[in-house]
Amino acid sequence: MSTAANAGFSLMANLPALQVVVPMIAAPICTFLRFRNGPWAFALLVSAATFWISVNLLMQVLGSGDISYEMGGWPPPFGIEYRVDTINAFVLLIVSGVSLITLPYALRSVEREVPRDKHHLFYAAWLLCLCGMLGITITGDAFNIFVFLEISSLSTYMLLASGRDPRALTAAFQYLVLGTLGATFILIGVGLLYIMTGTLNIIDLAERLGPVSDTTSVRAAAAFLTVGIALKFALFPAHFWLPNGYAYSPSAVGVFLSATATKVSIYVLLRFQFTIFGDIPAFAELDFATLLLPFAIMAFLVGSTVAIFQTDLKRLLAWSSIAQIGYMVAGIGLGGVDGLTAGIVHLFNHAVTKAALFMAAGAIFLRVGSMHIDKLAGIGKTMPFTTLAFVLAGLSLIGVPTTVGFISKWYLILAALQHGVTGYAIAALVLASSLLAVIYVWRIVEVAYFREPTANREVTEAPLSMLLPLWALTIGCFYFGLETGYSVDIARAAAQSLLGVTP
Amino acid sequence: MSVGEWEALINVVLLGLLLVVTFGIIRLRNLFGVVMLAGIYSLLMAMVFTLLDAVDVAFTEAAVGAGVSTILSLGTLALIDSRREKIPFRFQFTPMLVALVTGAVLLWGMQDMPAVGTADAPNQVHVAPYYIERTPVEIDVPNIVTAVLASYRGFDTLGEVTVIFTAGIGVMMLLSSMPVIGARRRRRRNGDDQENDT
Amino acid sequence: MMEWLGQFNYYVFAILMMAGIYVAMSRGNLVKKVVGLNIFQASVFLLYISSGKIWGGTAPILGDGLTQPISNPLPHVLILTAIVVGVATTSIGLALIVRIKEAYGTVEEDEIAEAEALYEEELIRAEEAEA
Amino acid sequence: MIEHLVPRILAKLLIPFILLFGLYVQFHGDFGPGGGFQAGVIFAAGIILYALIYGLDRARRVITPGLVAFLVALGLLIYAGVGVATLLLGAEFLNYGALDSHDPVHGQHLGILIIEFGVGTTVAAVMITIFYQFAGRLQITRELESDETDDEDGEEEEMTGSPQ
Repeated sequence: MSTAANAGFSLMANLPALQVVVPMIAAPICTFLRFRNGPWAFALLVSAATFWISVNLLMQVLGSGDISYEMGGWPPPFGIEYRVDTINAFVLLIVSGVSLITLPYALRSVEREVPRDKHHLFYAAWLLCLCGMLGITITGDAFNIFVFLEISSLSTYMLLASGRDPRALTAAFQYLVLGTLGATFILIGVGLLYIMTGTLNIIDLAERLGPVSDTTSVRAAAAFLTVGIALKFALFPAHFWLPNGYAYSPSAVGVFLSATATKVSIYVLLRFQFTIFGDIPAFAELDFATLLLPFAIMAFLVGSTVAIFQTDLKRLLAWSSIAQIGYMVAGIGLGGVDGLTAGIVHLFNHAVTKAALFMAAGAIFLRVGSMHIDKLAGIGKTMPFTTLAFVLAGLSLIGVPTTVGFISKWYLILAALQHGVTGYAIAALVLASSLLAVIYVWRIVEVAYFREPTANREVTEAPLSMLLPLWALTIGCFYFGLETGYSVDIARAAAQSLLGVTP
Repeated sequence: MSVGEWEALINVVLLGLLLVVTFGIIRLRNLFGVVMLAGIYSLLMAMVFTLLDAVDVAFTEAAVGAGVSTILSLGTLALIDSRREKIPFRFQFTPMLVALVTGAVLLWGMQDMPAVGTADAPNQVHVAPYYIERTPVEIDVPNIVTAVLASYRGFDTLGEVTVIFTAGIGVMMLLSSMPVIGARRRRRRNGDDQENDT
Repeated sequence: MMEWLGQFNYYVFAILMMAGIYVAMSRGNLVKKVVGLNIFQASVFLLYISSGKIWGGTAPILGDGLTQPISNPLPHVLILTAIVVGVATTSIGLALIVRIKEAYGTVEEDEIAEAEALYEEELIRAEEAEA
Repeated sequence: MIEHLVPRILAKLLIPFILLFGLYVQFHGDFGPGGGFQAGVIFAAGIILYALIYGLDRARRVITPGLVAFLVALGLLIYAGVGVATLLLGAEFLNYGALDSHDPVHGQHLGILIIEFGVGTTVAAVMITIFYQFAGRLQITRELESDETDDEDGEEEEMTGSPQ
């Protein structure tokens, strides 16, 4: 035990703990705030603080290497260790950034879609969800992942069911069943690893797995972990709750979850796949992410195809999300520095793109009151700024050059082309899926711009509190598509550190 | 027989009972009975845990599984006014396949696992001895589980409290507003009538 | 000494786990699904706790004159947390069931699907009437 | 509310002991099995028993939902607050050793005592909240349903033992 240091309080040295603890403490305080917009303002403030912390953490990591923080002052593997390296600092930044940019937007959406007397609970759940996702990302302890996974899952069920549409209740329940199955699978996997090694610390696990790596138990553990995580991030065929969940929950929830929840689960997959099982020769030729590849391909083909036939705008976007999850997993499954870079950079790019699209959809929902595509006729004239942002973000979804979507697909196809004939086939399928995206985005463009508005309803432009975050993200789609220095370089550094390749 | 052998024997008997109860839960359609059996399942589980030296866990499982969960389930049954499953037990292919594949992977994975109860299993020789040896020196409480729970892995426990807090505000959020009882149910009833008319 | 027992606890865990998965996935009644999830989660507790046991050992509470080996306390701590997580999930799940029942008048999966389809038709009809 | 004499008297006798046992488990967790979580559940069980026997309304008058909601948050804040205190004292988050600058072992004792109290508070309050929500919902639903049957077709009230 490190003796009680008398060095005094140091903010910078305690950033890893504060990253998670700040939203955790904020959530109960948030339940006390009953006055108008108080919970919202408080959540925004806390979110800004967490974002500031994650920016500083990333700079510390890029400046001076990995950070290890001992919770309670107990050295690992006896205590819980927080460990920040390039990749999770990057994911922390995405999660806290999305929360910060979505909250200003959430104000009007929540006012309209969540009963007034539940706002303090809604924002408490938001902060808990944020806390859970940050905790999953930052921790260096396998069991601690499970605990924070459950914090984020439970608050996700709450957020999904917080609106007025009863269809969200069924979706939340379906996700509860699947999510619990997934989390318990992860628990089994961690348990098997613990039985074989006696430790829970991820670094220690990786070292101690060496002698027992060629056992069936460790392989079974890897299988349980992979399947459990795949259930959590709604990989095809475990996706069926997602369309209704994102479509019928309050708009802000759809924005927040679509941009963060799946990303964090995919990060967990990377962490287990590469940090724990990465050094094991038995896993080198056939890892479990490769086995996910067929499901990933099915996900983006089925997702894009079904999206074409949707009549509800938010459901269309949700189905497209299912396809995008497929791209990310495909990148990881293809492996190699390029494949991983594609997967990781798509975490970021899809967060920006899909958040913008869901924001636009939510803004339209606020004004029109419906998400049925026929009701959106002429929306390009009545809500010009929102619709334009939607179309521009839609271009990024398709993967048009100069957008972030192009960057992701470029690296994905580069990675696929390294795999011979099957690689060419996968590249062709990615292109085909992108063409499908053209169709469903075009459907919206056609309705929005080439049909006359229905005369009997007054539709005005979305409020400024929605337009500003929406346009910030839309510009982000292009800025990060041209200036790839931040996203791609960090993703590549993360991929290299995961694979243990020196740049 | 030695103490260890007695323990192992009682262990087998209790686990056998556990299997019988589980089979009952699968087959029974009376939901009230299912909830009661689930309570018994938890109690048996608690007995197994006592036998396996996990007294704290047994205490909690008895209080939570047999107590809290049962009360909540009974409350739910009263609220949803449903006593019996509509569909009788029947074989379903996909769930059975998933269950069998999962079970097969697990059984395959168990081949290389150390046998239950051996003192030289990996998890008995790494990390755990540290807690047993150092607790008297560093924390000085007799109950090692408390020492690990509250201090060595205190952050997990903070997470656990956060989970239970989330559940509390979740239930508050879901159930605190006035219910819209009957409105849609009545509509459904009307819908059924229309079907009958045609 | 206890070779005949071997991994009996783990086999029971596997069977309970399969039963839990099957109930959670196959049954249409939502309450039964939640009970299935409970069985599934509790089976994992058995895996952890069994792995910490030493036959002939004693509970990890220190006292004077202790001669037996002490069973591993770490799985106990982990499972305490997992039990809490389990009951938290159960309570949220049951609260959702109550709300679903109020919204659709049933807790059977296929009937909910019918009611949901009916609800969607109604929405469309209402919007058409408005237009 | 239950009108029978036997359960009412038994409950009256039992509830103080249940609450006392809850406190015992809370503060004896260092020495034997038990701790904040189990204590919270037992304590809540005492209150729930009271509500079942003497009626929800009476229980809610004794322990108001507002108070319970406050305690739900308070317990978590106590636990996390200990961590913040250790941070401010210059140690890591939840390093209880820092709570006593001379004797870290005593600091550990103190820290464990406080956080177990926080755990107990939140768990008891959450259990009571969940029970209140379910039971309160049942009360409202039955009132609404009896209204509905009254004005629809005058069916006989199917719920027996509904709260008066």
